Amino acid sequence: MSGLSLFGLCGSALIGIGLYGLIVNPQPLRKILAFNMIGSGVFLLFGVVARRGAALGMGGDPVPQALVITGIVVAFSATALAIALLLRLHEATGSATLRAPDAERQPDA
Amino acid sequence: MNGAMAGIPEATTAGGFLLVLMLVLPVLGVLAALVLGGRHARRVAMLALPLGLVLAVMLGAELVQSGQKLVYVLGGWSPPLGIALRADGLSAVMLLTTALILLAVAVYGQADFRMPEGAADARAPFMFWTLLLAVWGSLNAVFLAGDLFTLYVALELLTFAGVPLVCLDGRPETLQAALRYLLFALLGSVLYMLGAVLLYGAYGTLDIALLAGRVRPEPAAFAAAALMTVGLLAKTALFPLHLWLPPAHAGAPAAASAVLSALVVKGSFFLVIRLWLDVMPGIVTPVAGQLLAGLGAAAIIVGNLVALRQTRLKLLIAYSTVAQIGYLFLMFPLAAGLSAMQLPNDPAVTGGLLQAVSHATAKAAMFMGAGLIYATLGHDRIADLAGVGRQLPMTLLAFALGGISLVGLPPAGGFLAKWLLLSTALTTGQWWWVVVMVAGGLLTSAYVFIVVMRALVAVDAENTPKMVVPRHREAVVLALASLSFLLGLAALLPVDIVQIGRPQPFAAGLR
Amino acid sequence: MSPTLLVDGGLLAMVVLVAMWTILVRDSFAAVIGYACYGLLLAFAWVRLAAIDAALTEAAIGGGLTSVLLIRAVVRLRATEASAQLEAPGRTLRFGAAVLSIAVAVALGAVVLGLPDPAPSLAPQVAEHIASTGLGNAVTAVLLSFRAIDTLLEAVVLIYALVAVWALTPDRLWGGRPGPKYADDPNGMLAYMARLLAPLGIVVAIYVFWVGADLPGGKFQAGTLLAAMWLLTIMAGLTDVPPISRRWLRIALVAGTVVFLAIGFAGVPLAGAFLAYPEGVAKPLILIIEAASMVSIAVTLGLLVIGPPERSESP
Amino acid sequence: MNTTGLLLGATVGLPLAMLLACVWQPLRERMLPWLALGAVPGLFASWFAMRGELIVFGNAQVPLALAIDRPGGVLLGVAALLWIAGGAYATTYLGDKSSRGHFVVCWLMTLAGCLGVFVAADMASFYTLLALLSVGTTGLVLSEGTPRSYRAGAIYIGMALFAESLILAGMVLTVVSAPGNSLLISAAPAAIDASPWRIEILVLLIAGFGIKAGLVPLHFWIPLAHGAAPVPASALLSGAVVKAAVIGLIRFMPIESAPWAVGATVALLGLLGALYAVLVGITQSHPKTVLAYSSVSQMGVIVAIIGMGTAAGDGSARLIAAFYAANHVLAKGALFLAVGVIGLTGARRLPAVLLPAAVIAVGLGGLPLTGGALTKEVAKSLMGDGPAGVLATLSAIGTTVLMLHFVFCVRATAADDDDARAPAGLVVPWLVTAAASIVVPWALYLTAGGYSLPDALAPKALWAALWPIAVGSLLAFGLARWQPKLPRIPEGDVVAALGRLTPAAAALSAYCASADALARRWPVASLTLLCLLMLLAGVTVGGH
Repeated sequence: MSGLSLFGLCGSALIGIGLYGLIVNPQPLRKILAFNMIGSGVFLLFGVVARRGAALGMGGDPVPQALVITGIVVAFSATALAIALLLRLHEATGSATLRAPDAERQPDA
Repeated sequence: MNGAMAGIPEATTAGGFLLVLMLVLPVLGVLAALVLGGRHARRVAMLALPLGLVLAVMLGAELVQSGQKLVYVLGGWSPPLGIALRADGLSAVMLLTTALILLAVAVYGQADFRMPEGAADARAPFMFWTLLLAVWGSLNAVFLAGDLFTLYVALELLTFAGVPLVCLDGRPETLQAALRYLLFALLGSVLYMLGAVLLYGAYGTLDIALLAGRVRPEPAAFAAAALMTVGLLAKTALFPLHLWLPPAHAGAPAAASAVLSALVVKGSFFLVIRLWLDVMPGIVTPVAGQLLAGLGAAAIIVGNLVALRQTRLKLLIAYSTVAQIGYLFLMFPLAAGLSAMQLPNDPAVTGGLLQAVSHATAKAAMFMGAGLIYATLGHDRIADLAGVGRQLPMTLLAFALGGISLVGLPPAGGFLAKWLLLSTALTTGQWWWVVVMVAGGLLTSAYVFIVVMRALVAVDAENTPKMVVPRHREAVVLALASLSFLLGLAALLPVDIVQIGRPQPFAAGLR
Repeated sequence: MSPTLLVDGGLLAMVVLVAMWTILVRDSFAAVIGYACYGLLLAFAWVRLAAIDAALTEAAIGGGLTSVLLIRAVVRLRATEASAQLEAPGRTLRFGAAVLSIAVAVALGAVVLGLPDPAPSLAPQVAEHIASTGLGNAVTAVLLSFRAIDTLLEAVVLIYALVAVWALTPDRLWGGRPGPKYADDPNGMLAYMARLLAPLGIVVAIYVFWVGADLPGGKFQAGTLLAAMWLLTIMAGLTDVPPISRRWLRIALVAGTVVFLAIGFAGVPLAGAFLAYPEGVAKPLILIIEAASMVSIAVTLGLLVIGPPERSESP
Repeated sequence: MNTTGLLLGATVGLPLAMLLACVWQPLRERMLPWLALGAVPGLFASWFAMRGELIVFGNAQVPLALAIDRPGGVLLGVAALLWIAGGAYATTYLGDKSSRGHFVVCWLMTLAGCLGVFVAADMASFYTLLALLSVGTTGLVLSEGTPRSYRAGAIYIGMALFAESLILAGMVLTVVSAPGNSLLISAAPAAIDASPWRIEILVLLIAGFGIKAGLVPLHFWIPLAHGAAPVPASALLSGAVVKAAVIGLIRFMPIESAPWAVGATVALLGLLGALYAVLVGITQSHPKTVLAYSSVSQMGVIVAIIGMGTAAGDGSARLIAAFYAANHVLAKGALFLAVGVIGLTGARRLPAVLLPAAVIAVGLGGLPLTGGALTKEVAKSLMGDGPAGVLATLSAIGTTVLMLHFVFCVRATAADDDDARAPAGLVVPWLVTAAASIVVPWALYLTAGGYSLPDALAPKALWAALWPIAVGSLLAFGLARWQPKLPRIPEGDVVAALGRLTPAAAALSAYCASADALARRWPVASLTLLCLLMLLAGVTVGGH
């Protein structure tokens, strides 16, 4: 197995780990964190794709590398907005839950 | 141009610069609103939107005249290295619909989002006008971009413009709805992005037209199709991925709800069409189409039944959107069925898009109508709508006309869409979708009937309205509803605009 | 072969382990710290993939700014920690989530391993055309020339995101100053660091920006550094955040995009297409765009981290 | 444009133009006296335009076409007559009630739809006008604004839309089968006949038009709706509006070539329904409800005529059904209008009003020398002497019983004040309709060709018409004594059974609501998303 495959597997694993976190962690903050992890896994895969396209003395295909940079900035913007929203929600309600007041009440809550 | 490129590089067509203008105009509007601030934001929007409508009409005319899709090669770099903007009939129709509805919403929103007297600046008005332009810009990018990564950026733009619209009035429950919306939409876009990565890894391009020629049935394409589709479904809120839609669309201010329900969800839906029909018609299987339409059917039944249970008008309309989104997805197995029979898939595609446009116009009118009702009564409890028929006759008529379009009675756009989809379903032997469409129409008629009846009840003592609604606001709502109601007359047009510049269906399918 | 494989394997194993710990650990503060470490490790991974531009961006934005955001948030949300634990889903759901996540990861891994060989690549085309841009850094050429529209839209993304964040301002504070007022302690440790680091950071940023044309680096990385320095001086109490109603601030936000658009439109008569550069002056034009964008990016990123206004305009 | 085009266009166009004028409130408030005018072009069109000429608007893909054939012309003429009389009647009946704005809008919609379906020659126009008809009718049913009318209106619109969905599906299948996907209705029977989905189309169309015609057991909306509407509206609904279904069946059914079994089934359903409606009708006591059940019964006979024609492959059934229906239009219209007149008439003038009403009523059962006898005479050629003939005779006896029961019921509603007299604005339109219901069938009978006066006056024919009347009368007077002991069947009979479905519907709705709540929980939604992802990937891989 080549080193590059390891990176590919690592990216896939990060996506899986992030997905798990996004589903089971109840706090929105942890979901945001998990979203970032999925995102970085996706970018890592894109990095692998870029590296595989190395040619003509370039260490990798520059197109996906450029897209990764754009992607990271977009993901950061999303994170900033999500956190601002979360903090505002906390400020307004004193809690930070995604659970809808009517539909998701559980008997023990 | 050079030998390394296979085939003839794509060139800018006549009228291509219109695409650039459509893309840039709203962005310029946002920038201008941001710099000028305060009460200028509204002026910028009221200047840009009519101009955009004119541009959209010109674009449509150019398309009809040339009979083929318009292309603009950005920076002179043709794909795969560069990026092209493209507009076929699908794009043109959506661009026009978007400009029209946003203009109507802007006229309607004048009263709700006016700068308070004496204040130089206030948050809600500034934000509303800026976000209106922002939504417009993102949608135009979605309709024009010819590259899957550019489309990813456009989708994110759309999300960032849509989320603050949900919580424009800052109430806690709308903040929560906005957060749910944002997080789920982000999950959707990251899956979409992952699919794009795999496509690039396998085929070395993200250009839609080039990919259509390169994709082969292999694991990377399968995975990409599944990832991108599911990601887009999450953003479109197709049942059962609709967790964010009802609270978000019902909680936002009426003008914002109109934009969200009518247009924002159509952005990601539009990309599903692109993906399934233009990028990978040879990858998605008939069973996958049935699966998608199956979810649509579930959306129609559950959404409509839950809508019937609602006690508040805006929630009812929001659940109606859940159901109507379901209708949009019935086109996929139908188009596939036609292609499998070596027939052109035009009726299914035109029907699906017409459904989208007629829902957009009808739903925008209904949400804005609900806003006027709320303003007049101070509530939107369906049980207490008595007297509305007397106080807001035009609004109620608009609601009824919009409802008729949703039910699918002639001559409404919903009827023509239903006719096309029904005939396709029957030609391709998929009668079960006919049952779903018929049942959905009946359920829809039930809640439209209930609301109209409640509103028609006369009240003995004329209750004083909380706010007197100016006539022109009612007129805008009625105009939009009438448009939806008369959209079926599009069948009388000499050309099927939707189909201009569309790829030949089975040329792609047989590759 | 094996030493590099060993190094890569070790690095990636650490990345995955830190990632798992970050997700699974009960305490959110620990998770955030874990995420910061994860970001740094990932930057190393990017270096190993020969993507220095991406490594710099990941380290600066993914690792740096995101971590600042998360830390600020986790501190404020401390009080909600306990009640949130009660909402944790049941065992069945967790099991289902685990099974499906693993299935997705495994399937994805298989697809990635099965990608075609030789891989398709646009590197040859970039190499062929890069000369006409006058740039040495292929990534910058892609970002500013071949796929300039993506970069333009991405600048718009930042602006939209900031507008969206500002939309969360409580009505009475509209036009006010974002973030809390930081203690003004000119002799404090943070102030000392800020005085020391900020000039250095600015110099480094300008260097990163300048070499970005030909070597790894560019406006994003430089802009991020500038934003970090700005944040540092703010947190040290050396400067205060301007009120968001300030006209100059608004102009600074949009300057990059406006310059980009202006040069893009100038390309229509001069170079035959929107976002095309006239022969020979491509590089200076690109540098102008990058310079303007760097300022806008720095301001936007900084304001995104600070969040919506929390104080009225008077300091 | 020639006269034909002008008249046909005005038949639909004038009511629509008047409707459009109603958008402006001052005009809407003043529209009531002009209602009668709206149907005038239709009346002229039925006289002057019956040449089968096709007037085409629209474009090549969607030709919107108007034309009248003979069955359509007959129905258009009598319907227009009734609409004119009804419009005049409504002017006085509504006076200056505050609901008149609502009423005229719905009236004009119904009018345009009702006359329109008789002249529509393509499916798009036909369906559009049918939908307009349903919406307008719903409005008329609702116009009293009582809980009873809300219930009737809700059930009406539900059934109407359901029927139209079936018709739509049938029409779409027809168009898909037609050569060149022709939308012309004249091409429909051949297209249906040649279609691979022949049986499916026939079932859909017969079910759809059957509901619209009030075919038992899907008739329950008729007594509710016709009972709830104001008198002039009921007259039009029961007289003219339900005939849209008749013209639909006449135009679409491939009578000459459809399978025998289809025709026989339709005929059997129609005749059994006709008898059933009589049996339920005699338990009712509200005169309008009794008349509504009589309409169900008569519509059953008309459908049966088409069914028998189909079974025999005899195309003359089209005109015979139209003739039978035309007689029913005027007779039933006159009877409904009479209900309003009698309610305002005191004991002194009652006989002068009741007697003509009774003649017309019993005429429906086939009283010699009335239109009823003529139609039954004509229909005999199709019904024959077999089981269908027996059932038809039974239904004639039943109708006599039911109509005499109606006369008893309506007599009880006369005004308390002995000197009361109905205003001329009600009496004159009623008298005109009543006179037309006697004269017009004769005119049609004699001008149709193939029938002559001696045929109608032959002793054998008279006797054949008379004895069921005699039997029916005897039974009716017996019934008058027994009536109080009959079980009370609620208005709309089987609708009560429909009510039993309510708990099931509520359960389904609650189930959907909880499914929705569950699906909208974050962990569930995100897990669903992953499941969908894997499923979609699975079916994509599996398909290749």
